[in-house]
Amino acid sequence: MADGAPITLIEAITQALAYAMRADERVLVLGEDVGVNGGVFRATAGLQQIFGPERVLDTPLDETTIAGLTVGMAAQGMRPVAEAQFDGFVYPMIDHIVCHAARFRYRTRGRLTCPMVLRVPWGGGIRAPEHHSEANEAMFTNVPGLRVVMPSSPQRAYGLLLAAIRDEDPVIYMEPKRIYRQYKELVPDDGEALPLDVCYVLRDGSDVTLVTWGAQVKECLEAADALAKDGISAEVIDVATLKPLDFPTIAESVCKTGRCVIVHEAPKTAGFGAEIAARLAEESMYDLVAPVERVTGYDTHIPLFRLEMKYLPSVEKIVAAAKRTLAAS
Amino acid sequence: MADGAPITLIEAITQALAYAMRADERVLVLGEDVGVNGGVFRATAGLQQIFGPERVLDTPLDETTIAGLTVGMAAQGMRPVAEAQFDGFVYPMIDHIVCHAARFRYRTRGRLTCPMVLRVPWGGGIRAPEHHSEANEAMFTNVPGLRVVMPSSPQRAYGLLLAAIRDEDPVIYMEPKRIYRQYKELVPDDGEALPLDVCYVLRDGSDVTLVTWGAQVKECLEAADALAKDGISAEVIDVATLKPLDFPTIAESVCKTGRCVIVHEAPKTAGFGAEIAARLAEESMYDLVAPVERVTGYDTHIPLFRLEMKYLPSVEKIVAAAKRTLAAS
Amino acid sequence: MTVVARFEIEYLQYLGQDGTLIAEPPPAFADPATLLPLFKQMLMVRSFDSKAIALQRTGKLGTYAACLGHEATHIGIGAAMRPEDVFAPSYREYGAQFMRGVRPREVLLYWGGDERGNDFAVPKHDFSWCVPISTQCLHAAGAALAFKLRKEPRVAVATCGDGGSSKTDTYAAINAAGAYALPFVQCIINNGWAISVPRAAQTGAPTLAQKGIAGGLHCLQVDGNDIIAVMEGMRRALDRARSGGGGSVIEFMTYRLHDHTTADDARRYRNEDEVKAAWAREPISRLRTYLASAGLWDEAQESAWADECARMIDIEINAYLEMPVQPVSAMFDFLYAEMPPDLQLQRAEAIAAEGRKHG
Amino acid sequence: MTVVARFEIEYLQYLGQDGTLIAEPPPAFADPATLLPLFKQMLMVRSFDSKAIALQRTGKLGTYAACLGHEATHIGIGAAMRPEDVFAPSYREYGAQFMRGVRPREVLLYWGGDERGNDFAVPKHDFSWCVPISTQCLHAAGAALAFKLRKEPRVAVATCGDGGSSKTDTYAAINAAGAYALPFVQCIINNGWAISVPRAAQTGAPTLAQKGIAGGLHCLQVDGNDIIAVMEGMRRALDRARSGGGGSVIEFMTYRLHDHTTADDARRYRNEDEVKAAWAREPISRLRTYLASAGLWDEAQESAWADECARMIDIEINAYLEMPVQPVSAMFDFLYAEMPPDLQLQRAEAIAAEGRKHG
Ligand SMILES: Cc1ncc(C[n+]2csc(CCOP(=O)(O)OP(=O)(O)O)c2C)c(N)n1
Ligand SMILES: Cc1ncc(C[n+]2csc(CCOP(=O)(O)OP(=O)(O)O)c2C)c(N)n1
Ligand SMILES: [Mg+2]
Ligand SMILES: [Mg+2]
Repeated sequence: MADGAPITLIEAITQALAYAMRADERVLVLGEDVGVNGGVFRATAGLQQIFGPERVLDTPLDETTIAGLTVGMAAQGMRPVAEAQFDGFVYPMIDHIVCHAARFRYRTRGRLTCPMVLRVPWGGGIRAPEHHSEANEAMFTNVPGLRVVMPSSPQRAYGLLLAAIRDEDPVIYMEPKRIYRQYKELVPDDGEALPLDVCYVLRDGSDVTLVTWGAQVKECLEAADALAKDGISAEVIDVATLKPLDFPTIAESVCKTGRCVIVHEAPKTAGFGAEIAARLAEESMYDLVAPVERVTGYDTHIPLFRLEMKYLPSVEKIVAAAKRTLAAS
Repeated sequence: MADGAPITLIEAITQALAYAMRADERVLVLGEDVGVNGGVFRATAGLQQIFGPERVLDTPLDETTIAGLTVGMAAQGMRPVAEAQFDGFVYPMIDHIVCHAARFRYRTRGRLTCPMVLRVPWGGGIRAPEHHSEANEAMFTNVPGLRVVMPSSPQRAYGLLLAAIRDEDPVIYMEPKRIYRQYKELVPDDGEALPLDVCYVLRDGSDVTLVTWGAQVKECLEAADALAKDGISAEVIDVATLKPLDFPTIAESVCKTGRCVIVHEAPKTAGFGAEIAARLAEESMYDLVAPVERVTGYDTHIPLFRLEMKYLPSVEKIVAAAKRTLAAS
Repeated sequence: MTVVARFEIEYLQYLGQDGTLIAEPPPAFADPATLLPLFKQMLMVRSFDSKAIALQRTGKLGTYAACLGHEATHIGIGAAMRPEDVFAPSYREYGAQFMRGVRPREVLLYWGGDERGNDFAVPKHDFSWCVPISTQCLHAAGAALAFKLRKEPRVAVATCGDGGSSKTDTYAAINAAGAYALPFVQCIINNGWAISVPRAAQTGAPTLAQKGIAGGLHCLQVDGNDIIAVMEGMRRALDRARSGGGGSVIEFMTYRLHDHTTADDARRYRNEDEVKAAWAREPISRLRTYLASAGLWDEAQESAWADECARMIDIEINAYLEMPVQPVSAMFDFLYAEMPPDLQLQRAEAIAAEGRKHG
Repeated sequence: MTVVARFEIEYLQYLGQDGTLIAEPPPAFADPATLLPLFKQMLMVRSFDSKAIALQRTGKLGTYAACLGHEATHIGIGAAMRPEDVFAPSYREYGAQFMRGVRPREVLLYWGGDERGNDFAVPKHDFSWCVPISTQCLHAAGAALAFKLRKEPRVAVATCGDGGSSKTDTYAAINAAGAYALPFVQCIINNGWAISVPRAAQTGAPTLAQKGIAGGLHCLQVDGNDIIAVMEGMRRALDRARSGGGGSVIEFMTYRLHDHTTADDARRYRNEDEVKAAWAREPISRLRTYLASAGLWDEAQESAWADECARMIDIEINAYLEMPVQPVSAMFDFLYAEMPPDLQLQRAEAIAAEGRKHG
């Protein structure tokens, strides 16, 4: 990608990886098919050619292996960026993430640490086979010691990934694959990281706050457009970093609008949206003029692709929920 | 245990297992040390002697193996009850639970099913080594297709375990080990199961609702006693089945009291308490006269045992939170 | 030097690349005519495979994993098993599944994004396709454990790839099969590649069959492009398992002649020469030569059978294409035996949302 | 019959149960005096072990995993390694850790319920105790991969038990070590039991060493109660690894003479006769006999050294007992390099709650 030309979200990821690898020789990339193949989504395309097979490692086909090696390398001075090929294959990594990555610093009082990034192509909507479409961020958000990040634009993908790689602690970096190539944006390759604990207000509004992350940012922005046509002013917040949560930004918005619709594609029950609603129930109750609404995946598995779009939150569902909050008050 | 004598929670579990194995030859027990040793907590004590090594199987030391064999057996007509030796060792099982146990029925449109129970000794407060004290129920509550159950008394342990074993779908049955032997109760060995989708109101009250599950039921009841001394009437609800959640029982209580304190020992952020608070924010907002409060473990790992009691919710913290809800309105 | 244990890995091959015998076949296959039905099924599955790829290329199927080049291994595995045995496949062993009764329309439905593809009419008890690599191996071991506990003379057979042989679940299944002496056969289908990762990068072990040694299982490597070797290897392992002799690992040496799936482009990582060389070893032409030289097959038969295959597959494709999409309620109806109240509400909501959209 | 691979498992033993040589020792140990420092450390760790159990029995320590009977294996592993190597222990290999610089007070702190036990002053880079069985093996493999990529002549050594050898992580570590030809040594300490589960129930494999075959590693079985065999086995594996020759699996045959931990009661599941028989093979007395017959050890030395051990261990115990409990803030301070704002609030809350309680 020629510097200066707009790039997609996935290209921004590649650009961030390349920047980080140039800047810090401890950074390396590992995963299944990340080498000569450049990853099944091409996130690591070209990296092995530039940095060689000792910086871009294909692994044996085992996620436990990837997670365990990554933890071990991170504790011994490397800065590994591991890839889970798809969201649905992250489960065998959880043991090493929860029991070790998230705990090395705590367990050893800072003697050993685990500065690693786990990249997880995330979510549905790409007509992929089974297990390739899961929104499982809630597996990580209750786990102390982790950071959980999800970009929703090429610029944020670049800045947040650099921040994740530089962070001294483990970061789960989930990539909304549905918008990997949705649009292009100018992303200067300047090595500027973005903060890892900030929500982004993408659109100002005064009547209702739409809170979301990942691929649903697009639907929320479209819903805000649709609502505007009906004279309803919606503020749109991209959570971006789920853990630790920048609740003050959300609270401030809800203080202004009095209404909140939380949108995510994971199943509703005990999805991360619950945490945001809970914080509102604890800290913003007097600001709310209408019940909180959640527009989410249903409490069932995302279906195979013939039905998957009926499972996911849609602009219509978001608009309807926003209107309910208006009607309620 | 002679019939008619009061028994502890762990004895009630043994009694339920024995009942289920007598009643249905497809039921079998498997796990590490569950055989001649009777389990490290003695949950399966005596069962191998009664039912033989073909119904009570020691497994090789691998949780992936236990989970995968259990899924395979369940799909082929058995009713396996697997034991994870401790909460901290359940993570390697998650892949098979999430990708298969929770999905066989869905994936095959009912052709294959997975009627299995995973017993997980759960939670802190027993001065155990690292990884033996974790409250990780939130790992399961966002997963469609599962039921997540946690008894808090010998009677409920018995009835809920029987229900879990008879259920046609996978059930995660978490056992609050801190109260395994806390007190005894009469538990008739009559094979009566309890419903798997009901919350229990353990104490009626009118000023504030304390919602909890597992070992914290005791602290909540004590807090209710303490509050009563100050003239505050607290209702105490044992959630018992987290998934699917019987929210109507909670909503009804909060409709009456207007105040809710949710108590759990897992870390606060994205713990299952968030879901209950979220439901309140969605469906009970007009009933709430004070912000919802959560009294939980901190957003850090439960410390090794010298500090663990300072991590866990305590009667004082619950009382203070309840009083805050009173002060707020 | 004291030696406490010794092992060796045997290799089976009967039919040479040129279609002549290089060793005397086992008695069951002394008469080449016994191979004819297997050969016809190999042709059938190859024909199905190319039609499925065409469907994908024309937008009528989702991502599809081809089985080109694996026909002898797949058909042999399926043919050697008994109906009451249990098969736990990964995702491309259609040939084995067809031999057990799965219909092409079901394969198409599954890759067409419809769960009903997994609802085989026959064999009701087989495991479904398994995308999380090698997890099916432990399910098969669990099935084998159930058979053993119930004293049923049945065997559970799992397949995984060379890549899948690195997966911890495969090791776990082998370990469990050894620990419980289970009626279990682990088929490792070594087709040289796991997407872009070559076999050599998966492990330092010279054979994949030897993974069985770790669990004390019987180990065997066979030419997976030689239907006789496949059948004989399976027969030994199945007989042993059925008679209480415990589990086996068989490595089938074959080659993935197609891209990994239709979403893959193997030219990015794989040398064309290697593929060309592999075509010389592929399973169908050598068997055709062998049968032809035994006077059992000729061009007329070939073209008649090709027509028959095309006819049968077209029926299946049409059945697939005519299958209406499931109603939105289907995503709720098969989750639990008893639907929880909240899910009933969500179901009603989803149905209402559909109604609004179309109404 | 065509055989494509052959393997054998060698067994090493030099010192017989009766304290006489049954084979000529390797040159490094031709002089028995070379064993004296190791012997003294074996006595030291046994002394520590019994004191730790006593502390637990009197309520001054939490659950403790004893190492009685493992002294030769543990001391040998630690002694054979270099300081710059990395050790990834499970939970009872104190002897190996002491040889590398970990202090008894740290062991006690850890089992005393205090995270500071894991903050070894030396060796700063070793992994901490690892309770989730065998996960440390993959961390060691990761460390070995880091060494290899950085071209450092260092070796990563992991230990696990016979039970742990069934864990998928052990298989994964072996597989990775073979795939990347890592400077890695997997020590399987076969003490006969995994809590109540006997070795035979873990796997159908006749040796645990042969698990290495699955990954193409070098395999060796040694008498883990013979310090010479332990040292020689480790030397071979370490030399090989350090010089780029790849990884090894060594099975150390020893026996767990104590309960699994102080929370366990082995009489529930283990035959006393077996334990009695195992005492005849234990590692210290045979070495004592050997050194005594070489004129290198006598009762006076034994009792002087016992006093010295007691003195040193008492210092450590006192240091442990005098260690004040961490402040409540400690549960927040070591979670992240930079504490998130919400956690800062929770920390302040927790400190305030403490204040109220004590104020
Ligand atoms: C747990 C898991 N990780 C990753 C993948 C993605 N994936 C699908 S197929 C494949 C390669 C499989 O190779 P192999 O086992 O050799 O089987 P083959 O495709 O060659 O038949 C990978 C990495 C997956 N399906 N499951
Ligand atoms: C993943 C996991 N599962 C279960 C346990 C509980 N557990 C602790 S030690 C042990 C047995 C270990 O046996 P072995 O590997 O032979 O080591 P040994 O204790 O004999 O040294 C078990 C099951 C654990 N610590 N981690
Ligand atoms: Mg392959
Ligand atoms: Mg052991």
